[in-house]
Amino acid sequence: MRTYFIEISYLLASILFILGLKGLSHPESAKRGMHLAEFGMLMAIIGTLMHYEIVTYVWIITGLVLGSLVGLAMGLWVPMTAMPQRTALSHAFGAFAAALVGISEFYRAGGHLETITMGALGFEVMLGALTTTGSLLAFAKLQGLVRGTPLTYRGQNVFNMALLATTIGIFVYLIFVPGSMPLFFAMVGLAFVFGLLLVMPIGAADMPVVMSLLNSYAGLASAATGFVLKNNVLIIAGTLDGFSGFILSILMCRAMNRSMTNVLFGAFGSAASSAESGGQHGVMREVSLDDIAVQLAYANKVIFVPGYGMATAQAQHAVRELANALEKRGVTVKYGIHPVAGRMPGHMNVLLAEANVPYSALYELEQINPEFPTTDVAVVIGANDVVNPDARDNPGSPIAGMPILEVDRAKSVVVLKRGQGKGFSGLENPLFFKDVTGMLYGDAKDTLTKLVGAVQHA
Amino acid sequence: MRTYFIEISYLLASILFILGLKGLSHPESAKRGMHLAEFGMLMAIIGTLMHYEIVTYVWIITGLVLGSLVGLAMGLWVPMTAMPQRTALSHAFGAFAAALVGISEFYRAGGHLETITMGALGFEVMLGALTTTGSLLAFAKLQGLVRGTPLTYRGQNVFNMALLATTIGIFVYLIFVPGSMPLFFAMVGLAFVFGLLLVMPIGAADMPVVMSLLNSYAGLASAATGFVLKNNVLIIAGTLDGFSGFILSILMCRAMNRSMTNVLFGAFGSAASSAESGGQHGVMREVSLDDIAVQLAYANKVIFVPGYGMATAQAQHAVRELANALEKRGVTVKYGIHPVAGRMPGHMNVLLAEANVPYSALYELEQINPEFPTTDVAVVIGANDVVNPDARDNPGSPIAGMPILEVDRAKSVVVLKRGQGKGFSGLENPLFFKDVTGMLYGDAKDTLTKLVGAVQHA
Amino acid sequence: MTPETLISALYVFALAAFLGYQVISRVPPLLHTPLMSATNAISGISLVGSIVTAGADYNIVSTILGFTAVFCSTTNVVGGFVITDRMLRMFKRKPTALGEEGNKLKG
Amino acid sequence: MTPETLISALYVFALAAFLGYQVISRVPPLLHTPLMSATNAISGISLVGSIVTAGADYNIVSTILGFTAVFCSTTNVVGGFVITDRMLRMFKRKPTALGEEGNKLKG
Ligand SMILES: NC(=O)c1ccc[n+]([C@@H]2O[C@H](COP(=O)([O-])OP(=O)(O)OC[C@H]3O[C@@H](n4cnc5c(N)ncnc54)[C@H](OP(=O)(O)O)[C@@H]3O)[C@@H](O)[C@H]2O)c1
Ligand SMILES: NC(=O)c1ccc[n+]([C@@H]2O[C@H](COP(=O)([O-])OP(=O)(O)OC[C@H]3O[C@@H](n4cnc5c(N)ncnc54)[C@H](OP(=O)(O)O)[C@@H]3O)[C@@H](O)[C@H]2O)c1
Repeated sequence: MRTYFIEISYLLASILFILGLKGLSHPESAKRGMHLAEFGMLMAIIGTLMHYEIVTYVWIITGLVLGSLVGLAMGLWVPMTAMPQRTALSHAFGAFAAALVGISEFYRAGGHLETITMGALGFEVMLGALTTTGSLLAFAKLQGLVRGTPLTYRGQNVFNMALLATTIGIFVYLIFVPGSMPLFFAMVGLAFVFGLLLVMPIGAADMPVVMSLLNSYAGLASAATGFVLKNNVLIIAGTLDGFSGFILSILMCRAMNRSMTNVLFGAFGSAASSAESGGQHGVMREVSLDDIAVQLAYANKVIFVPGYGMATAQAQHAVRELANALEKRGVTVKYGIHPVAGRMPGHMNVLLAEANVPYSALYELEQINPEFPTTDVAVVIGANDVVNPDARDNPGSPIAGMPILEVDRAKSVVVLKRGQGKGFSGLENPLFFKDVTGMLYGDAKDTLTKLVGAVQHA
Repeated sequence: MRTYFIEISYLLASILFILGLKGLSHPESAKRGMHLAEFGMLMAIIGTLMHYEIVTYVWIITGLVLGSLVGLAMGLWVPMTAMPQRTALSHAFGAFAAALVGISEFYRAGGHLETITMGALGFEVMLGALTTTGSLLAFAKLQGLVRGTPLTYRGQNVFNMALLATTIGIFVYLIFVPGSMPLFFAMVGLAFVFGLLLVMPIGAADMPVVMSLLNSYAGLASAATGFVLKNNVLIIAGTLDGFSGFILSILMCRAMNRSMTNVLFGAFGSAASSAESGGQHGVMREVSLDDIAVQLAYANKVIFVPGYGMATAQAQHAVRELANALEKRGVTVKYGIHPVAGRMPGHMNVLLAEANVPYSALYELEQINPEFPTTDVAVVIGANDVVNPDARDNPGSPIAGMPILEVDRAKSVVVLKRGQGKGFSGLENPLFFKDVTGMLYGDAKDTLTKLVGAVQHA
Repeated sequence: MTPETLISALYVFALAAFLGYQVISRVPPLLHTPLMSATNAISGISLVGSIVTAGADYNIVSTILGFTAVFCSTTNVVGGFVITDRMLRMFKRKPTALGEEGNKLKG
Repeated sequence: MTPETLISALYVFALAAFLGYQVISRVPPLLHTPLMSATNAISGISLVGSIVTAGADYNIVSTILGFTAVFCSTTNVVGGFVITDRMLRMFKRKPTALGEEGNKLKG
C-alpha cells in the first residue's frame, strides 16, 4: 500500500514536471506551469518522507529547513544581473548532492555492487564531481573572484585527456573488479580535479555555454542516480534537465556561429582574438548629448538595442524611462533583442521585464531587422558584438556568419558605451567608424538618465 | 541473454516508431521516417520470434505469409479514393487481433487472473471487440454496402447506454470475482454488439471522425495488451496510435465547428439538417463551357478549390491537366485546400499529389483566403460545404462558424457539379445564387477534360 | 503483475501519451492521410503478442486465435506500410517535367 | 538490478529524452532565463535520493553525506522556484500604467 502511495506520488511528480516545462512555451502559461512543477516537487518530497527505510527525521528536517532558508535568501535577494553566477552556484549544489548520494551508496555497500548498478553509480559520481568543481570555478570567474581570462598552457588538452582517461580507466576497472574503496575515492578525487581543468581554459564570456553544458551534466548525474536507486522520477527529471542544458548550449553556439569544440577548447577571447583587433581604422564621431536628445525627441521611430553593457550598468530602468519620455512625445519605441545579447540566454528579456517593459515591445532578430531601414534612430546601449557589421560583411572575421542586428541600416545610430572598450569577442567594431554612427561616451545608466531630462526639455 | 536481446529489440523498435512519426512532420523527412518505422517493426518481429515459449513455427509462418500477401494486395491495389474504407477495414483487423490475444490469454488462464491483469485484459478485449464491429460497419457504410444514412430510433441513446452499462458491470464483476468463462464471453459478445450500435446512428459523412475515434480505441486496445503482456513496445505503439486517432478526430470536429458529442449522437445529415434546406432562393446562373474556357485562358490568377466531388469523380488528373494548360498560357494557378475538404483528413492533398501536383502549389485556408480578392476566377471542383458563405454570414446556419474558403470574394466563381445535389451537410449553398457565380453542370472529370481542350483552342 | 511492473508500465504509458501528443500535433494537414495509414501499420505491433500465442502451443483454441491474430496484424503491418510508402512517394515539392510552373507559383 | 528493471529504466530514459527535446525546443528565447532556473529547481529532485540516505541511519558517514545532500538539493529547489516565480512575475504583455504605449507599438 505504502509503496503504491510513494510510487504514485512520484509518477504524479514526473507528470507535473513535464506539464511545468510545457507551460514555459508561452509567458501566459508559464506561471501556472511553475506552480504545477512546485506542487509536483512537494508530492515527491512527501512521498519520499513515507519511505519505510527512514528511521530518524532529525537530519532530514534540519537539512530541509537550513536548505530552505539559504534557498529563500538566494531566491529573494540575488539581483537579476547576478543570474549567471547564481545558476552556476546552484548547478554545483545539485551536482554535489548527486555525487554525495552516489558515494554513500557505494560506501554502504562496502563497494560490492553488481555490474549494472556500479556502472550507473560511476556515471553519477563522476559527472556529479566534475560538475561540482567545474560550476564552482565558473561561479568564481563570473563573480570576478578569479580572473575571467582563459588560463592556458602548452599540452593542456593532452594533459586533460590523459587525466580523463585515467579516471575512466579506474571506473571500468571498478565495474569488473568491484570492492576497492581507495580506487573509488581516487576516481572521485580525479573527477573533482578534472572539473576544474575543464573550465580553467574557458573565458568568462564563454561561461554561459559551459554552464549550460554543466547544467546538462548535472541533469544526467541525477538521471544516473535514478538508475542506481531504480527511481523513475529521478530519471525523468534528470533527463529533462540534461536536455534543457544541452539544447540551450547548442542554441548559444549557433547564435555565436561557433562550434562546441571551439568554445570548449578554443580558449576564445584570449591570445588568438586580441590579435584580430586594431585591424580597423578611421575616426569615431563623438556627438553631444543634447543633439541626440533633440534627434530622439523629434524622431518617428526609435529602436533600442541593449547589450551586455546595459546589464553591467544596470541601466534597464533608465532605458524604460527614456522610452516612456519618448512615447509621451508620440515617438514609436521598439526593442531589438539579439539571441546572445548579454551573457546568458534571455538575459536582456529578463532585465527589461524587470524594468517592466511589456514583452510585446521586445522583438527578435528576424522580426526587427527589416525595420531598421525605416528607423530614424537606432540606440545601441552597451551592445557591441551583436551589432558588429563585420560578422555580416567580412568573411575573414572570427565572428563571420554570426547573425547580427543590422543597426547600420538605420537612418542614424547612437552608440552608448564608456570608451574604447571591446566586446566579449575582443574585436574591433567597424560600426563605430561609420558616418551614420555617433558615439555617446559614459556609463549607460548616467547617459540615459541625462537623456531623459534632455528629451523632456527638448 | 536472450531476454536481453528481445528486450533491446523492443526498445529499439519503440524508438524507431517515434522517430518515424516525428519524420511525418515534414514531407521531406517523411519517407526516411517510414523506413525507420518499418525497420523497427522488423526488429520487433525478429525479437519476438526468439521468444522461449515458442515451440512451433508452423502457424506463425503461415499467418505471416498469408497476412503479407493480403496486406501487399491491399497496399498495392487499393485506389487512393478508397483510402477511407481501407483504413476502416484495417482498424477492424488490428482491433480484432488485440481482442483475440486477450481472449486466448483469458482462456489459457482458465479465467483466473489477478485483479490488475484482469483489469487490463478487460479493457483490451472490450475495446478490441467494439472497435472490430464498429470499424466493419463503418467500412460497409463507406463502401456503400449498406445505406450510409444514419439509422436512428426513439430511445436509441438510452438503449446503447444501458447496454454499455451492462457490459461494464460484467467487467467489474469479473475483476473482483474472476473465473467465470460464460460471463466473460457474454461481455465480449455485448462489446461486439455495442460496436455496431455505436456506429449505426452515424451518417457516412461523419464516418471520418468516428473512424479516427475507432483508430484511437484500437490503439488503446494494443496499449492494454501491453499492460497484460507486460510489454512496453505494445504500450508505446498503442498509445501513439491512440493519440494520433484522437487528435485527428478533434481537428476534424474543430474544422467542422462541431462538438464530438454532436458528431457521435447528433445523427447529422439526417432529419435535422434536411429540414434546413430549401430556405434559400434565387436563380442559379448556368454558364457555357466555352465562355469559361475563354475566361480562364485570359485570366492572370486562377484558384482551384477541390472538394469531395473531385474525389468521387476521380478528377484529380483532369484538374492537373487543366492547370498545366493554363500555366502554359502564363496563368498563375494555385490550389486552395480546406482542412475538411473531401471525406478524410488530407484527402485532397493525397489525390492531388497522386496527380503529381507539387505540394508547394497547395495552400491552406489561412494562406489562400487573403488571395481571393485578387483572383480572376475561382474554380470550385465538386466542393460545396467548404465554400458555403452561410457558415460565415448566417449565424443561424448549422455550420455557422465553420471556417470556409471565401471563393465568393473572387472576381468570378465557377462551380463544377453534376446538378442540384447537396453537400455532406445537406444544406443549401447561397454561393450558387450569387451574381459572381456561374454553374457548370456535369461530372467534374468530363467537364474538366472538355475544358482542357477548349482552353488549348481558346 | 507486481505493483512495480504496473507502475513502470504506467510511467511508460504516461510518457508515451505526452510524446504522442507532441509528435502528432506537429504533423501538417498535408500529411494527415499518410499519418493515418502509418499509425495503422504501427498498430500492427500487436503481432508481438499474437506470434507468441500462435507459436506457444498452449492449447488448440489459443493456437487458432493466435494464428488468426497473426494473420490480421500482418495484413495491417504490410498493407499499412506499403500504402504509406505509396502515398509519400507521390508527394513532390519540385514539380516534375509535367509542370515546371508548379512552384514558380510559390515565388 | 535485474535485466527487467534496467530495461524499463532505459525505456523511461529514452522516452524522457525525446520528450525533453520536444518540450524544451518549444520554449521561446524570451523565457530562456526562467527555463534555466526552472530546470535548476527541478533538478533538486535529487532530494528524493538524499532524504532516504539522510534518514535511514545506515551509518554515520552516509548520514552526514545524506544530510549535506538534502541541504544542497533543498537550496536548489527553493532557490530555483523562488527566482523563477520572481522572474515570471516580471513578464507582462499588457504594459502597466507606467507605459500604456508599450504595446500600441505592436499596432
Ligand atoms: N547571451 C548569451 O547567452 C551569451 C553567451 C556566451 C557569449 N555571449 C557573447 O556575449 C556577447 C554579447 O554581445 P553584446 O553586444 O551584448 O555585449 P558585448 O559585445 O560584450 O559588448 C558590451 C559592450 O558594452 C560596453 N559597456 C560595458 N559596460 C558598460 C557600461 N557600464 N555602460 C555602457 N557601456 C558599457 C562595452 O564597451 P565599453 O567597455 O567601452 O563601455 C562593450 O563594448 C556576444 O559576443 C555573445 O556571443 C553571449
Ligand atoms: N475531410 C474530412 O476529414 C471530413 C470529415 C468528416 C466530414 N467532412 C465533411 O465533408 C464535407 C466536405 O465538403 P466538400 O465541399 O469537400 O464536399 P461536399 O460539401 O460533400 O460537397 C460535394 C459536392 O460535390 C458534388 N459532386 C459529387 N460528385 C460529383 C461529381 N462526380 N462531379 C462533380 N461534382 C460532384 C456534389 O454536388 P452534386 O451532387 O450536385 O454533383 C456536392 O455538392 C464537409 O462538410 C466536411 O465537414 C469532411
